Amino acid sequence: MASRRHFLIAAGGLAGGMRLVSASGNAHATPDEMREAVRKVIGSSRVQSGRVKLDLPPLIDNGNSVSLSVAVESPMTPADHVKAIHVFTEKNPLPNVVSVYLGPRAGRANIATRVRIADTQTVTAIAEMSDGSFWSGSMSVVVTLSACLEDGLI
Amino acid sequence: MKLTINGKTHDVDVDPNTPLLWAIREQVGLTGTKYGCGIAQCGACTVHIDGSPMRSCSIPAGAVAGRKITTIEGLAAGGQLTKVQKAWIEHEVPQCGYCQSGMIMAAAALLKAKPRPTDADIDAAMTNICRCGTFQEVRKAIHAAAKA
Amino acid sequence: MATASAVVNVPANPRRGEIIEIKALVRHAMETGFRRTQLGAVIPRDIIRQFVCLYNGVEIFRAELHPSIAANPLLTFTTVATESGTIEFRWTGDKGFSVVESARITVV
Amino acid sequence: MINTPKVSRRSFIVGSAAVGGGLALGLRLPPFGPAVVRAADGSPEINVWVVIRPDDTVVIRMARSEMGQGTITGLAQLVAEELECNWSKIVYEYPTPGESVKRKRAWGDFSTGGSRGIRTSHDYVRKGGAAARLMLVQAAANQWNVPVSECSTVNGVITHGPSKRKLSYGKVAEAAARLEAPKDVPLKDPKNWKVIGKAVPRLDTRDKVTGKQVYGFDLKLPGMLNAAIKESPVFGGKVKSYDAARVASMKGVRKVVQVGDTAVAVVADTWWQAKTALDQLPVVWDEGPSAKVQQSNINDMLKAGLDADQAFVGNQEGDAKKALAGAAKKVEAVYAYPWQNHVCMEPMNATARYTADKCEVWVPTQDGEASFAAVLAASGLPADKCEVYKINLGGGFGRRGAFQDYVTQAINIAKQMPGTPVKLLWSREEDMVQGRYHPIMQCKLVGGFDAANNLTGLHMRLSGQSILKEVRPAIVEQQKGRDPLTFQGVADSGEHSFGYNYPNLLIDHAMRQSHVPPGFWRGVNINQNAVFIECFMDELAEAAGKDPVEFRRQFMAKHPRNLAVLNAVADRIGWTRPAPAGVHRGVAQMKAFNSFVAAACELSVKDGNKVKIHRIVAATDPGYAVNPAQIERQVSGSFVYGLSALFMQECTVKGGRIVEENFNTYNSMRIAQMPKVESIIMPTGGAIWGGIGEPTICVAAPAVLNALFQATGKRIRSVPLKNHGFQLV
Repeated sequence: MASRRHFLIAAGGLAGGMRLVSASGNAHATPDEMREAVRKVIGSSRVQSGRVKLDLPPLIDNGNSVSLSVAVESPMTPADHVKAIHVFTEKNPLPNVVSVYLGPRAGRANIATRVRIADTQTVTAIAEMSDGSFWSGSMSVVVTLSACLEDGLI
Repeated sequence: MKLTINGKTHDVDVDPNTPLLWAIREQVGLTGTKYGCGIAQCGACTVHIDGSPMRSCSIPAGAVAGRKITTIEGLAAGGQLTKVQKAWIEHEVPQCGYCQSGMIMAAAALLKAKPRPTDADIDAAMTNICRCGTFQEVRKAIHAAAKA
Repeated sequence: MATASAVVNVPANPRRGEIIEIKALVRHAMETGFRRTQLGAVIPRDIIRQFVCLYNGVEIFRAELHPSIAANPLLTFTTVATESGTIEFRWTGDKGFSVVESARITVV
Repeated sequence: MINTPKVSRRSFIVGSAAVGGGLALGLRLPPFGPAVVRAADGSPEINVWVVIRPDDTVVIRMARSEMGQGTITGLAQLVAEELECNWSKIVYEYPTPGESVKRKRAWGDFSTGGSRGIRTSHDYVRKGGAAARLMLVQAAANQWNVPVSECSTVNGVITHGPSKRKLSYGKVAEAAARLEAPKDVPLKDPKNWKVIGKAVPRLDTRDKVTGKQVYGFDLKLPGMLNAAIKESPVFGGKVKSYDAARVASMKGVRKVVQVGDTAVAVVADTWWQAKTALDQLPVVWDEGPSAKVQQSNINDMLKAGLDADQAFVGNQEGDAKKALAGAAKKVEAVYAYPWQNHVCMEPMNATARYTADKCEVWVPTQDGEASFAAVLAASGLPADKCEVYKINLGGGFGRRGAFQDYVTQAINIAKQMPGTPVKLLWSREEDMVQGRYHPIMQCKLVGGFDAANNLTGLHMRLSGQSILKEVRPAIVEQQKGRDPLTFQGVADSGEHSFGYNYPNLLIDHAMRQSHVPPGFWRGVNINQNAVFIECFMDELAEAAGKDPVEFRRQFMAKHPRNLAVLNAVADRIGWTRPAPAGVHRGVAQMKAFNSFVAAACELSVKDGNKVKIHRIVAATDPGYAVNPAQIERQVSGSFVYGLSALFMQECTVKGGRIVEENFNTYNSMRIAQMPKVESIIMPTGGAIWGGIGEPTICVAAPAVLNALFQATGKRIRSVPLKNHGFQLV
């Protein structure tokens, strides 16, 4: 299977505000629910790729408890800071994972938690800045099957 | 304690109750002889003691000090493969290979005792467990080695 | 109703202005609402919905949790040590779940 | 011939040559850097699958694991076929999972389970060989300044036809490695294959007959210590306390450590010292509620499931319940299949070295990526600080893929001794009681006949353990609680689809879980399903007064490949001719892992209980037969695995723990019991490639059970046969 790394890019003209494009240039259908969940957060704004570093293990054996961290480049000053960070998944039962709200008192826009990862997929973090802009970072993760599973089961 | 393995005498500092298998593997450092069960059932640890096939996991090292011990590494004298080993390669016997040292040691001893073994001789002498299931090729290879 | 225990980690004596890392963990199964019994019945959702951290009464961090958060939710975040006092942690969730924990902080 | 290279096939690896293409993709590439990726010895990598040394040695990379099944030889054949290299110059190597992650999974899936080593990678590894060949030819053509269309390749030598000039692959490898990969890589028509389909010798035999092959058990690292471990014998139990002081002064003992919540390990200079101390270490367990569970509780729970109202439907045609209600005659039977352990000859093991900056693990694994994932999780280090080195396995059979418990344990121990490599070896006893067992299952089958003795309906109710519910619950949740894998071999579609059509059919599953962890055991759920349905087919045939083979054929019109393998074994065994005096026959067939398999056997019974199997005929249609000699070995070996299970093997629970701890209570077949196995390999091509390692296991037991009925008049409906007094002789 080819790498399934996807890159979030700005999608100016699209009503939904964003789409996912794979590294090979092929459009990859964004699951509708994730698109809708993202739209609820960003409204009609556009999301720009960058400033957000999302980190998870690239390979996951047990998806019950997976370390996830997000670091957003921001001076975290009253004038210029991260207001919120939202994490989404494509293929978990629900697209929303966690939303955190912070401000200049955080000093740094670094958060970490432990999440469930149901399947091989792309995880996306979107940061909402104090100037109203949205930035995102993504990471593709592979849940190893490594078993006598049938193709197409998941 | 002194162990004579493959024609070489080794001084080993080991409790005499240590199974020969573990003295061979961990003191002498020859790992071709395998651990499979520790209770003399599977035969993966088979070595020759004074020419007879024995399950080294269940023999205290202290009991064989001074006896002539041969392991799979000592079978091919001077790097020349034995008839059994050649037959094993020719018939592509091993699958995972883990039990094969013991299997080959048992076969070598059988062929020494009975140069032209019958199927019944093979059945009686070869009591090693192989989970991959190489028995059909083991039998062919033993017959081939007998004819070689 | 639920008996739960929380574990929080706050540096006790940070310097004023230092950015400190806070860890907050609470014991909770985070039942997703998507699992089934072996008979096929849905196991009802029972998760922590919200976590709030207050520094001397002022909210400094808030999180909305969803079923994709692993059992025994752990959140790590930062704040600037501004003054001595109390940092309070509140978890609320389904079925009236509510746990409060606090830690002293002495800024030097 | 060669396409104009456009976009680099490896923009993430190469430097200067590909910068333009890489940037166009939005990938960040170093502006400077080596244009050629090199293997550790400096030889150029033509592509991720092929490295060619100056001496013409061809190194073929393998992501899948060799555990005896011969997959590396088969995979090498696939690459070599397209590469047109010299077979005698081939060696293989395993890329590491860490390297693969760095290179964006350049080698794809590492998983070696589900009989998929070859069948799910044949396309891209052949393309790897073909692309490498095109690049080598291009490099030679460039050197000669001739068109590639005038060049040909045979046995690793490129010849320019008009001038008769020759260059070996090793001479042009450097230049070839600097070329960009062709975009479209045509593959040979199977009818032109020269290496695929041939019984070429295995690549890994010699070291296995001299004792030189290093297994995980044999690994030696400088400064390495050895660990023996004991996990709570009751699954789910925890360590309450242990008295390390009692063994601390024993010879060689370095440290006694707790491993997670559930296990204790002793680390010593040698493993024997560690094990000796561990045996004497007092450990108090908090065994938890499962300590009360007895085998009879489990059996009763499954039995109740046979008549439960609710069950997950796996396969349905018409209305079986209605058909059965209106049947003139009904046949009913209850079957049972036990927990079984894989018992790889080499017990579980892993070696780990941990520092705050690096975690490395050496492990025999069926899935390097799963091992790597376990290292990431257990070490807490990022991927670029972790590595896994794969070692060939002393058997896998499904135990060493989805489950990486021993890797997690080894890291846990190593973390408590930073910098020291620790080799963790399980004793056979630990291996037996900490298994991931073949799921336990009961099955009630009811068949209905009309007044004219035609089968009108069949209900097959499974009751027992789901593997996926425990191992991959996300799949079960997506299926609204159902485990689709439970229906392997009797499913309505897919690679394990059912080989019969009945007027009315219902196959359903009452899921009944236990604290005993289930796992993927070579063949997985086809094993019990084949026993259930294929033995019951014989029961139905008897009730219908028909020959078992003839009876089956009525329902196989839509399954020509199932029918073909069934007919093949029936013909070869001489089904329509009388058997020798005292000899009785049985058959079974199934589709599994996209292959079609059937078996027929001949056996006799002495003294009422001594079963001698004289002959087995086994047919396999895997679509494509890459190495017939290795397929034959997998097929005959399958009968050792399958018949050991049928006659001898059962894991039982007492006080929550597994009773059987070694080969003295959990036996395995010996050579004296081995029947003569004749393989019929009958590949029929097509778009889908089938598996080899697992499918045949499942037909072993039902073929023998059906023959046993013919011999004794007894329907044996539970495994193993030792519980019924039968011995394999």
